[in-house]
Amino acid sequence: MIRWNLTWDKGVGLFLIFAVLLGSLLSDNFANASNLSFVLRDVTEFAIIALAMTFLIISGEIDLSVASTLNLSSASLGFLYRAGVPFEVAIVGGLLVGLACGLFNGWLVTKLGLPSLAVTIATLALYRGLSYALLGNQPVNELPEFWIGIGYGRIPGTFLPWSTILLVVLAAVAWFVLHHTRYGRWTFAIGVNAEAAKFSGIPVQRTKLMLFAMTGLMSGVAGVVYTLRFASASPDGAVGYELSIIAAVLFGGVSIAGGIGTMWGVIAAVLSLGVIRSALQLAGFTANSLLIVSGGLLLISVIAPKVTETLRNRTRAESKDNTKKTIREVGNE
Amino acid sequence: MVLSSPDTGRPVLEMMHVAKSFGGVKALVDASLTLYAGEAHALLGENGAGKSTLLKTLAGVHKADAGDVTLHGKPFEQGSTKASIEQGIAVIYQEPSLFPDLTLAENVFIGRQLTSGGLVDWPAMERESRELFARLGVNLDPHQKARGISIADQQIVEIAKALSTDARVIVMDEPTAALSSKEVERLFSVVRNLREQGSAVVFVSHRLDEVFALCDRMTVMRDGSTVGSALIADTSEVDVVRMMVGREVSELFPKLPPKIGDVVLEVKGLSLEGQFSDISFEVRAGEIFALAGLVGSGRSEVIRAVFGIDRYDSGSVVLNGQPLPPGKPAVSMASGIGLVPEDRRQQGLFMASSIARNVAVTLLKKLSSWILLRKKREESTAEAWAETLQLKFATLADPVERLSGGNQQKVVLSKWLATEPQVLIVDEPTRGIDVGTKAEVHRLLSQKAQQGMAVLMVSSELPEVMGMADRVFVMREGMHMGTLDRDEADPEKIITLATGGVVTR
Amino acid sequence: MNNRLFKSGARAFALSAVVALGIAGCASTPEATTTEETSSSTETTTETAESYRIAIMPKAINIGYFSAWDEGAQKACEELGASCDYIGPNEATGPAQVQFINQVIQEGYDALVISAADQNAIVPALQEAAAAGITIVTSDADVAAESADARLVTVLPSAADRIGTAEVDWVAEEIGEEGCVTILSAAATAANQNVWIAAMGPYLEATYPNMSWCGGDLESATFYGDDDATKSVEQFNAILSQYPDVAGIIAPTTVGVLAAAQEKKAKGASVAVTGLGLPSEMAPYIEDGTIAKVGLWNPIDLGYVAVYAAVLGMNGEFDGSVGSTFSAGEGSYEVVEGGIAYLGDPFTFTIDNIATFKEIY
Amino acid sequence: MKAITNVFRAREMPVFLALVVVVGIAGIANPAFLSAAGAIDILLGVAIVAILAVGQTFVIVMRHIDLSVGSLIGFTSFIIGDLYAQGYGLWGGLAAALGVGLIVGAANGFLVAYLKLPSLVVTLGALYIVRGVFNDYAFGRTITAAMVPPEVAWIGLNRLGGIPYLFLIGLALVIVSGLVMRRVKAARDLYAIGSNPAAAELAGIPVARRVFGAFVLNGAITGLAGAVMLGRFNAANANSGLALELLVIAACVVGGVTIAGGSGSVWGAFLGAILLQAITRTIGALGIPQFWQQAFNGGLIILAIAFDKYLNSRVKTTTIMGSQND
Repeated sequence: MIRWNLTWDKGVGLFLIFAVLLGSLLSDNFANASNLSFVLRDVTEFAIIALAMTFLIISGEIDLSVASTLNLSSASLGFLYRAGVPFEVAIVGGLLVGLACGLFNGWLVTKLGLPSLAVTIATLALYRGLSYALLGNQPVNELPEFWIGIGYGRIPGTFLPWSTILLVVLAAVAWFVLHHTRYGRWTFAIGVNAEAAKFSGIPVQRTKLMLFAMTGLMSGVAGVVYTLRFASASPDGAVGYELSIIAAVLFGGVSIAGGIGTMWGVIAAVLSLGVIRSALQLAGFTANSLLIVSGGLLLISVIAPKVTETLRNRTRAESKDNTKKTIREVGNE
Repeated sequence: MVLSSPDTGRPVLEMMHVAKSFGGVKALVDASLTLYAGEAHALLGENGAGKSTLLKTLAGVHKADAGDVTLHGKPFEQGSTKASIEQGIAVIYQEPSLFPDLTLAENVFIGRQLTSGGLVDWPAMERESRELFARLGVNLDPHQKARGISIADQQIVEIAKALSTDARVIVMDEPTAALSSKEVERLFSVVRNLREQGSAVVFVSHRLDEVFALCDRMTVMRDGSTVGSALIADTSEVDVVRMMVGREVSELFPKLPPKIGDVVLEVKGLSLEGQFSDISFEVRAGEIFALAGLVGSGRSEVIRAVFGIDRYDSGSVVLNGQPLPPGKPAVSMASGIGLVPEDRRQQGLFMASSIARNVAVTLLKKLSSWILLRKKREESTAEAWAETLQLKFATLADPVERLSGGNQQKVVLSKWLATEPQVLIVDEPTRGIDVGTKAEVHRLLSQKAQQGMAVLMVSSELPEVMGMADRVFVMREGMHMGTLDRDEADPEKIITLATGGVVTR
Repeated sequence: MNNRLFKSGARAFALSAVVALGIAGCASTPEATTTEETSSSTETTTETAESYRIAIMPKAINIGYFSAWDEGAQKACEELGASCDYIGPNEATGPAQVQFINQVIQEGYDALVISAADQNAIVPALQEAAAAGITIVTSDADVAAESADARLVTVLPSAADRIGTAEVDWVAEEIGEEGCVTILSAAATAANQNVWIAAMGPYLEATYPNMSWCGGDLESATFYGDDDATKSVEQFNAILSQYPDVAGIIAPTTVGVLAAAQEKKAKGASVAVTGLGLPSEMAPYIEDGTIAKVGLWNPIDLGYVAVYAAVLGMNGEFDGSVGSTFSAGEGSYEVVEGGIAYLGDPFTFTIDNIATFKEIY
Repeated sequence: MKAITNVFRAREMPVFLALVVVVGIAGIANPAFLSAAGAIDILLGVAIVAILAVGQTFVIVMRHIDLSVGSLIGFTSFIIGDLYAQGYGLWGGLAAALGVGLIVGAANGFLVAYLKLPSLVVTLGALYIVRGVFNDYAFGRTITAAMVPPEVAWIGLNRLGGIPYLFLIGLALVIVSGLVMRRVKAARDLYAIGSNPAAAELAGIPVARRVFGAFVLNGAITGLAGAVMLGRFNAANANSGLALELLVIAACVVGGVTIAGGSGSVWGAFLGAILLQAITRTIGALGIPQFWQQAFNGGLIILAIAFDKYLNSRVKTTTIMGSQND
């Protein structure tokens, strides 16, 4: 299982390469700097949230409220700005709101012991509702030119959007924390067996609370990026993103049961989905076919490891050289 | 399927030369087991000897690769749990497999609910299970959900389940592992009853005293093969152990002379409503301090509270004169306490994770430079401990679920010993592990104590308590009943204290 | 099964063959492509119009109204010899549309005719498209007024106040100019609806002394069904339970008016329902008397005129400035303040004419 | 009588009480709410979610989940209208809807039961695929009232003794399913599977077959519920049923069908659906500003889940001191 998991991540990496090649073959408008910048810009919010969601799902929890949190953060930013708060301060306000949303989810899950799936379905409605309560039917536009330039523009002299710098930094931090610090280990341990983690001196509840808070904060960051990119804050933005983000994380090889996953698998998955969307779009496929492709990839991501595992077990059983005289109960001892 | 009359002349069940492999691993090579009606038959062997696989073949979980299995002289249909049940086999697993959300009545009849007119007949099921419980001498409410009932009661429900199927072959896989001695007695009388009614009972246990008290015949397995069968009356414990391990076992409780030092851990007036009240004791460096009592007397709850898994209502836990904050295992760990928990699979290990990760999980801070986790150091540490404890494994990257029970327990021990604790709390340290490993664990604990570590041990095995402990703290229903020194402790005194002087209810 | 998923499959394969033969194609930057194509399109003769590639982008491709809108657009394209592709997202949101605007830029279309799903969110993308030399005409739904310079011109059905006031007149007629009225709108952020509703408020108060907004003001009388059947029905019911004495409901959205009509029929409610509805969808309710009158402009014309504006703009025959005019088919349109060209008054559909119109759109 | 007390024992009672409280508050604040029309409002509104919640209950008690229902019901409601318009009649449409429901349910069930894949991932994939196929099939077309089979439209519009047929369909499904879940052996297996999957295997329960069957059943119910949805709205378009799955799951959760499996009943899910609908309506009736309504709704769902948790945590497990064993 674990050994295969690594292979699946490589599979996603290979798929990314495949998707790029496919795009280049299908359309001569695909493989160029300008399109790459479009793809990067398109996946930024998803990717930022997916980084945090990876931790959360590995720890065995889930957050369906991320899109609503993103939007509430954006709405708060807009609300504050419209109320006359300096834009920079409003950005901080938006981030704090995201953090607060995450903390509230975490509080409900860790302190009240409610299941995260149910809780975050409810806060999905709650945070969305608060966006409406804040902005009513008036989206906020006419944001400062400078900041919109950051949101939509590119780094001078390159094709890279400004937000890519942010994404790269956050992804590097997330990768490092997940795979090279004890906090990452804690996350995995909790996902494999939360009770054993508690008995091993890991602060399970506090870690989970932190992970929810981080997911909220990252949703807030994505909310700010979203606001700048679309030069507006409205109460009905980012609807339905939550399932796409979760799908991307799962496609990246993270197990919904917790305990398994890698950061670069998720990053490759998010990029793959962005690339394949662009490739198919440029090849003239309709938006509807993109849905089918997303769903199909998600299914393949769980079916393929299963099938390979079965095949491998079969070959292992058949191979004659593996007659090492280790006798042990494979069953339940 | 029901045998009309017990026929002791002809075997009920014959399993002949059964073999079974998983992937490339041979779990059963040449296993045979013959059962007669009306006997209690002990199936013995170390962990990994193949007992469970053999029993699971009988239960229909596995299908044998080779060999003959006949039931009442007819071929036995293998490979389906349903078919096994229908053929009159009932298996009571080591870990009771009840459905917590269902009522006890439905648990008894699960998969074979009584029906009238095609619909589930609840009153009938409740009535019949009430009768079964009465027959087993317990007062359980069939209406009650199974969630939260004690392990002993779960065991009884499993037996009721077996009785309700009119099973002629009843397999009990270590049924006593989690039972107090009183409950064991209750179980034994049930088994004797079953035997008299003509059922064949297969009894798996690591406690040889029980085997000799209860069983008529025995079969010993080693390395996937049957070593031999014999009448209990014709053998001795020493013979059995030799057959099981294939060698002489030196000493089961290699207690070293203790070097008792200063008080390390002080528990003062600890209380938790409904669990235990006013528990006070001191544990000294170099001492093995045992908490004895019946299962459910609150011992595990006390040590969970001491370590910080659960909070407590009042009292305090003091380590080296410093009070420990309640409910903070991380702080306890950092201050020098370790806890080897009762339930290895659920609490002790990350079954799907590698051996290395399991060993290192308590050391992550030590293995880090600032926040960077040094993976090389992690591996070398795990390797060193694996060597120290003579762990048997293929590679450190293997998930611990591939290890045998004894080796798994060694992993749990190493992860705590690696923290170099001043106080090591061990809860049922040798439950469900084989004789050989048991002795190793005892030797290890004894050594560590001699080197100055304080050991706080919870054990339901009286021989273990007697053999290891310097002092015995006896509990009953959450209360402290008395403390005995090593030289004044004997089984009778402990049991009297643990049962409050009244044995029967 | 139809083949829409892969509607350009053949083109894709052709392209891939081309690319396989000449890898150089891959490396060409969009700027290069765009320049190439704009240079060819600067010639203003009708023959070269054949080389115009125009993207027709609805709020979402799955909405029936836009199929009719596209029908008109395609008709104009045929007349003008342009090649038009109907592309867009499957959810009517700005961010989803941006992905397709990016595609338009990437593929170097000459023009984009778009119904803005979000008046703000698509503006930066439209500006980028304009910078890449793409002529942009918004139609049906415009971007925010302060971002009007992002497009050449917008083609809208009627002046906002005309649509708003007409709907108030319809409901007034039906309820005998007496009683309180509510609005069942689309999304709270729907720009068109918000403009129309803003026009309704003062007009009703000024024109019909015996009528009022339920709850006392426009805000408490406005409900949002998010252009979703379930939510619209829910909001319809919320109106009835909150204002049991409501006399009329104006639903200035095709989804909302349809849901309201069905729910009115299901409940046997007596409230008058009117608004903007597609005749093909509303016919059964008008025929059985549930609804007396709804109105709508012709979306076919809307798409048709927008494509004309785009092509004429590219030909240099029309610059979108205030006061300039252009003609499309038999009609002639003048650009008014704000860079807007209006189609004309909305049609109304009643029992007398519904049989004819339900066959058209 | 005993059956009825059983049905409302423990698990469903809090939901029922909450419903009474919510309706009571609304009734006091706005007497029109308690009128027949107010009640019918809720009943009519609740039918679709209630029916889907019943199907979802089969799945959730097994500790699984089916996210594909929103896409599926939208698709089948469209198909029924489309096939009717093309001259295949009501039964042709229903057969196709049932067929599509069975196929999707069987595909989900196969992957979950036999390949042992996580249901959340599988059905999330199915959600996208079905919606994509559906949207491509519909592609800008809408099903208008004229394309709805008259029988379906009639069911959506009419009522029996003042109670809408749609609600009666839902109620009938709940009564039958409630009986099945309580009294049919195969359905009891679903609880066992959700309560302790490993033990279910050992107890001889054909786990894979049951899991498969429950997904197929949910698919079939959802497929046929397309007719109910079509009757309700008398129209369908590519967005029909969008995001309905989360509402359905919320109804189950609020109704005490726990995500962890093993407990809950179709009655609970049904009451949960009614409660959610009543909450939505109450918020309107209380005159809470429009833009605050969704926030209140979300907040109340959290309260409902927390309340349920609180009540269940009061069911004490056996304690050591003074327990019957010592």
